[in-house]
Amino acid sequence: MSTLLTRPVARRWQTLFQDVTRALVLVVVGGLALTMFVTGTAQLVREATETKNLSLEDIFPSPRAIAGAWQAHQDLLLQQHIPQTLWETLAGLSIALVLGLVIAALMDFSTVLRWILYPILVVSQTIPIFAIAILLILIFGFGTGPKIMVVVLFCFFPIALNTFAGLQGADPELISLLRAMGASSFQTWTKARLPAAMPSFFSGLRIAATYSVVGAIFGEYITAQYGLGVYLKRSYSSFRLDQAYLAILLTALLSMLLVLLVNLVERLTLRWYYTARRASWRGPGIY
Amino acid sequence: MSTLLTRPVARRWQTLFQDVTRALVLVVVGGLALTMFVTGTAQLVREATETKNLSLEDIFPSPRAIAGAWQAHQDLLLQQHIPQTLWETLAGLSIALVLGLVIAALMDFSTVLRWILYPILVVSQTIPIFAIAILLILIFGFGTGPKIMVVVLFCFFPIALNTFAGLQGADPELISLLRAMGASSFQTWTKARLPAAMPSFFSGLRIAATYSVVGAIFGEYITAQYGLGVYLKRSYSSFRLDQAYLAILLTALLSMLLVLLVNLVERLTLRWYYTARRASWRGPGIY
Amino acid sequence: RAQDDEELAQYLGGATEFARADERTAVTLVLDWVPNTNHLGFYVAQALGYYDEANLDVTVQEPTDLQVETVVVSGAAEFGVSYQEVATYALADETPIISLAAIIQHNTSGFVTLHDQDPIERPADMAGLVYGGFGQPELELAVLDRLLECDGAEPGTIEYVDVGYADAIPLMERDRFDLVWIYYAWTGIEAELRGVDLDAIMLMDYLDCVPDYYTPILITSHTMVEEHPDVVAAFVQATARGFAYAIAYPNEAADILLEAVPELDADLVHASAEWLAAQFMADAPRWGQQSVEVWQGFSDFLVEHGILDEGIDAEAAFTNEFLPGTVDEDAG
Amino acid sequence: MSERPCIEVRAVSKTFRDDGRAVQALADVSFTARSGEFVTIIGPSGSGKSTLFNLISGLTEPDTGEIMIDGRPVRRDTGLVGLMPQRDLLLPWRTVLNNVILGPELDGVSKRAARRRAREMMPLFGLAGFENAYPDTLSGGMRQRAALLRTFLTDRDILLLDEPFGPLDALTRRELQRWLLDIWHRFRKTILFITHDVEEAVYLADRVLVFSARPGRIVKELTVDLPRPRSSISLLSEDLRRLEAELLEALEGNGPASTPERVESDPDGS
Amino acid sequence: MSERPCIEVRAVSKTFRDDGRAVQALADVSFTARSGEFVTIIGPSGSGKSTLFNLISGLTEPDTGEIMIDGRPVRRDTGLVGLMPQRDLLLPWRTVLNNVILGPELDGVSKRAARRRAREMMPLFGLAGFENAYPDTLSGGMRQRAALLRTFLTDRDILLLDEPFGPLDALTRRELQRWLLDIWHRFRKTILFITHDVEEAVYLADRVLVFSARPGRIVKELTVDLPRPRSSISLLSEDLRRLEAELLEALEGNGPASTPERVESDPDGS
Ligand SMILES: Nc1ncnc2c1ncn2[C@@H]1O[C@H](COP(=O)(O)OP(=O)(O)OP(=O)(O)O)[C@@H](O)[C@H]1O
Ligand SMILES: Nc1ncnc2c1ncn2[C@@H]1O[C@H](COP(=O)(O)OP(=O)(O)OP(=O)(O)O)[C@@H](O)[C@H]1O
Ligand SMILES: [Mg+2]
Ligand SMILES: [Mg+2]
Repeated sequence: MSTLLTRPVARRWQTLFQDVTRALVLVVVGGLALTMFVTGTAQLVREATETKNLSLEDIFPSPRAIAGAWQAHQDLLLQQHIPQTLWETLAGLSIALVLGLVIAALMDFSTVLRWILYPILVVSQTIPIFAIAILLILIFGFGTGPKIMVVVLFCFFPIALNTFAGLQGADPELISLLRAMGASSFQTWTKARLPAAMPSFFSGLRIAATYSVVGAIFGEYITAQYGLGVYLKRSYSSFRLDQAYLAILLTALLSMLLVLLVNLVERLTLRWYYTARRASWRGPGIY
Repeated sequence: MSTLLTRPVARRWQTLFQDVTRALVLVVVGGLALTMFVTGTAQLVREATETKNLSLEDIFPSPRAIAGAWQAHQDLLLQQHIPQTLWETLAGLSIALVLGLVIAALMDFSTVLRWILYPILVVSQTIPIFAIAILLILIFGFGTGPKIMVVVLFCFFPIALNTFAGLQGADPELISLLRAMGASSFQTWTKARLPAAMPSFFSGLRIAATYSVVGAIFGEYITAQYGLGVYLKRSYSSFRLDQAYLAILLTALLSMLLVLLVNLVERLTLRWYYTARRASWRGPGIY
Repeated sequence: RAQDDEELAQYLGGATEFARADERTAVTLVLDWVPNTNHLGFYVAQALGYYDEANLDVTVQEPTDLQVETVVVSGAAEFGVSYQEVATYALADETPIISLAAIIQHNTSGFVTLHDQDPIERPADMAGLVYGGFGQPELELAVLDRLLECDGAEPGTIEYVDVGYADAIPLMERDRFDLVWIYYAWTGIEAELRGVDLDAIMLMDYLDCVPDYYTPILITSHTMVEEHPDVVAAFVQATARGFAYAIAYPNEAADILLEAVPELDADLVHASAEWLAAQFMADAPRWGQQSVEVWQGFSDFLVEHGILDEGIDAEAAFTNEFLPGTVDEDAG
Repeated sequence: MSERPCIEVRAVSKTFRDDGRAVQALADVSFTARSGEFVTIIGPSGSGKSTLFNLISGLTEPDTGEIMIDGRPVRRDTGLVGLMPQRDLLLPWRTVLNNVILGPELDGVSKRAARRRAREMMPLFGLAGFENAYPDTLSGGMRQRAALLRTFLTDRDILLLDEPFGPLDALTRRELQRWLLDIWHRFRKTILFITHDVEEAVYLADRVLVFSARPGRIVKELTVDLPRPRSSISLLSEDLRRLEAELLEALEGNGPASTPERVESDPDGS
Repeated sequence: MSERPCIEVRAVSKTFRDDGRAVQALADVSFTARSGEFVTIIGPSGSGKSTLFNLISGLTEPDTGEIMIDGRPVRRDTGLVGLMPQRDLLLPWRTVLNNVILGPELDGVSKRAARRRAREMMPLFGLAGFENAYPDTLSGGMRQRAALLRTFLTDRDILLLDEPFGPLDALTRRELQRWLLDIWHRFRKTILFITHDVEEAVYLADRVLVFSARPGRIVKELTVDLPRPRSSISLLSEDLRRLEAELLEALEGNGPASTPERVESDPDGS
């Protein structure tokens, strides 16, 4: 009899305890974030207002100088550097796309794999390039390999995490229905989870596309003979700011084009998504 | 009469044309991605198999050496470097969180703003640090400012993009209902769009949390007296590889902790989300 | 060409015959930084076929994000360009590398200020200034303090700020700091070309105070020296010929570099090549000559300032064995 | 019941276009609902009934025609009516209690007061004890009842109810019908009510509008002259049966729904 | 109709637990459906009918009791039955045509053949012309019909239909009821059918199970001994009315649904 009386009470206490803990954690974390936001902003404002003479001329080259640099090195850039960087970018992004999807699938597939992969993913994003540069060089030599790998490293992470979140976010009732219809795990995955994850996947791909060109530039910092990164580094080191900013401009341009391409493909692939949202969808294009 | 006859025909052609264009674009882009994936992988494999003698000893420090470095510098790290990096990280991440939400809201709010903000966002992610290092120093001096700014720069982007995607993905029928109930734009936003965007927001926050510590380390490369980045840079440039790898290890650890914190907060905040998914949710914890 | 050989021999210990590798060998050289005038000899040797004559196929590899020592030891590259200070750290860490040649005979770096803002004439004038460092405060402050001390000023009176990636001179012009340590041949010449009036304390001029050290140097791994001495000799000697040419014909050497790396600023390369021509060999008996005193002196200096726990074996740190020609070792 | 027209729908047409397919949902629909009138709408599935509600609540604009509420034209002007949509559309991140107080909350009523009122209504809607449950853990009928409660708490004079009692058992249904009639009577609301249940249509209404198959047209207006209150009317009353039969006939006389046009027809008939 | 038991539900109970709230959905439910039998289930909203379907289709496991299909216990063993859920659950990223062929597709049937069959059925379900429409552009009833078509194309011997005709107008409903009876009869399917419509329950069934309010128990089993085919039975037939009245009475005799327990009761009664 005593169990009959005590159990519910224990349960009630447990619930209360959970609620309190929950509230506590959220308040503490929220408070911390708020404090950090306020003090951080205050710090920025304080330091910025302390600045005396902020004269920016001759830190940035004039647009004319940049245009001049373009004219001077047009051939070099169009024939050597840009194609090289573009090839590294696209190869890396494509590999990252596949890798990201595979990792997301694995993490979605098994809890054990998730426990193993999660730390690896996080670590892969926190290791500075130089720490693995030697490995890349040892494995791939001084060819395109290291650069492609850096692009992959930059890009697979947002794809993997976002796709994983998307897979996990699939409507559980839909999944149940498919299971009731006798779908195998694999079928549930391809027919329900994956399509449901697509909007989230594209959001990750968009982030990845933004990073991809930068990744290639970064990879070229490890070692390269050609590419926008090489051009940038050489120019900056010999104080040719006009050329350096030209390189940055071209990088941004390429990134922008890639992002627009992703948006276009998204629009065309997720027709159902945009059809449903058409009424509330403001503005045309692939933006 | 002629309009009556020609219009539908024109329309049918238009539809056909659209479909063909759509298929064409997808095939071309898909083909390109596939080609890039294949040739990229082939390149990696080719370069990797060409590798000669892989000798890794002498290059990576032994775990014992790293443990030794920890023992030697424990106090220094715990009292100076780690707190410094942590403060920059948290301040930057908090600011990035607010900034990311605001940007997402603005982009969601107006098409014009979206057209303006999108390129700025992309460019902000493609500019190399050195190009803005001088600017940051000019604005903030040698204090914590530049580092916080770098963290913000690293982190706001995935938050903004993911939250924006989440806001856009809110169930249009729900939005319609709220509008029918007389909700103002702002109310629709706070009561439907924002909650609907939360899972996507957290996915972005998780990516940002992963980047945040790296951002601080990077920021410390610009200028700093304390912090893990300083420790890393100094160790590395004076060839203390054991210390350098200790710094990397600590970076990864801090990142991992931050990601777990985000997961915890997500679990506690999105109770409805995890309640609904509980049945299919495999494995406990905040992972 | 014969006349050239005659003229160049004076920089090469009188040699006109040079070592060749036993068989055609492909080797990689990693640079320490973006190609610049410190690397003139390599590009010349490549362009004029000296490497080819030495039976070598040389790839000049642009810098990596890595310490050159690591790359060389890993075997990914056979040769590398480094600095004596980093090589010393690496040796103290028992990294199996060895220095083959001093690319520039003396330390051509120096501390500079903007003449208009903080005129300095002697080390003591630096006291009280704000120094913008590159992130190795122990070494940097040790050198600065020593300079102050030698000149009778109070050490520890220079404030250190880390400038990291940022370009120093524009920051000095905006008064963010006063003093910076530069390679005169590159940053100093560039400032001159821009008409910025710099005051410089060159370390060359205070060798009795802060010991001299080689910067940059050519290094390889122990493995190479032990297993392929013919390749090492062939490479070092062909490189020496390249630098000899750069000493004799700085203008032509500059053009060769610019041909290979068109992104560089032509005026800067020419002016810098001109300036360096006198510095590559300076007062040494031949290009590349190193002495045990320099290696020992600098190691001692680091130990004295607590930067290193233990000194290195200076004898084992370098070798002159592979340089071309012969010289009276005591003359160095 | 006043004679003042409260909702006026004038010659409204609506066509949905979707890459090359055009679906005409409503064709020239006109009717008037007087203030305080209870009008039920019945018609084949897909005949544009829900579309009509979207038009009246200002969510969509008609292609042609005009809609007036209280004499003012509706032009994407929302919040004038209380709409209960066909799909319950509960907010998944809110508990039942917080879902049903959405209306007052949007109107700026204090949450506390709104919650108190809502709590009182819970038992009537069979939701007592589920105040803190998330919608995902409710049964289909319970979700529907929550959505209904939300609409009532929104407190508008005009209510548009799209099959509110669809997935409810006969008992709960009857109870809520009675309650609805009571509310309507006491607070003089104007109610448009879509249903597929002929008996329900007759039982509740002052007037029944019968829609044709797509494109929706009003093919019959049936005035229900049964006495009120009707709770006392026997379920098998003769009058009721007669009206039901009449309705069924009107419904049956209207053939199958048209398929959508493959190509667009000229909308302005030129 | 054979006498072989096809679905056996034995003393099944199910309680949902949710931070400190325990909702008992089913309490000791037992029944048997013979192969080829048409059983309708009727009961108050929230009485665990949908939960029962989830148990039979293997999506959830009962707390106590056992469920056997064709003599084999169901233990998270899915795909044995064709389930039509209460919410239509169409895949939003598929057109109607691709949605309805989901079943055959999962079974490995060629898509082409499946599409051909599906196209033939479209007109009957009033979906002709909407093959390439996305679910979001359908009306409520059309979605429901698409979900129903999907279930039939899944081609199982046992069908569990959860209020399939809820949001359908009388006409379409009658047509689909007739069609369902025809299918059932021709292909000897076993059908469990949840409905709130008393008339429908009687009209279709061999047997009607009446559920009590939560926690769901079977309070009445009514065998419908009307002759088949029933399409000819007048809508006002005496027998039908009598059975309906009997059902209504059984339903009414069962008080309001219990509220969930605030604290957990001991499930194993110790
Ligand atoms: N947003 C939309 N886009 C395209 N077509 C639509 C849209 N909304 C409705 N339709 C079409 O308009 C027609 C009428 O739909 P509506 O929802 O008004 O029907 P209904 O009378 O409410 O039917 P039901 O009784 O089945 O709910 C349907 O054929 C539907 O396909
Ligand atoms: N996943 C779940 N978590 C918690 N409670 C649940 C869950 N599913 C159902 N319930 C509860 O179980 C009870 C029975 O639900 P069920 O859906 O079976 O009812 P039903 O008989 O189908 O009702 P309706 O006729 O309204 O569809 C309800 O009170 C519901 O709140
Ligand atoms: Mg409808
Ligand atoms: Mg149900």
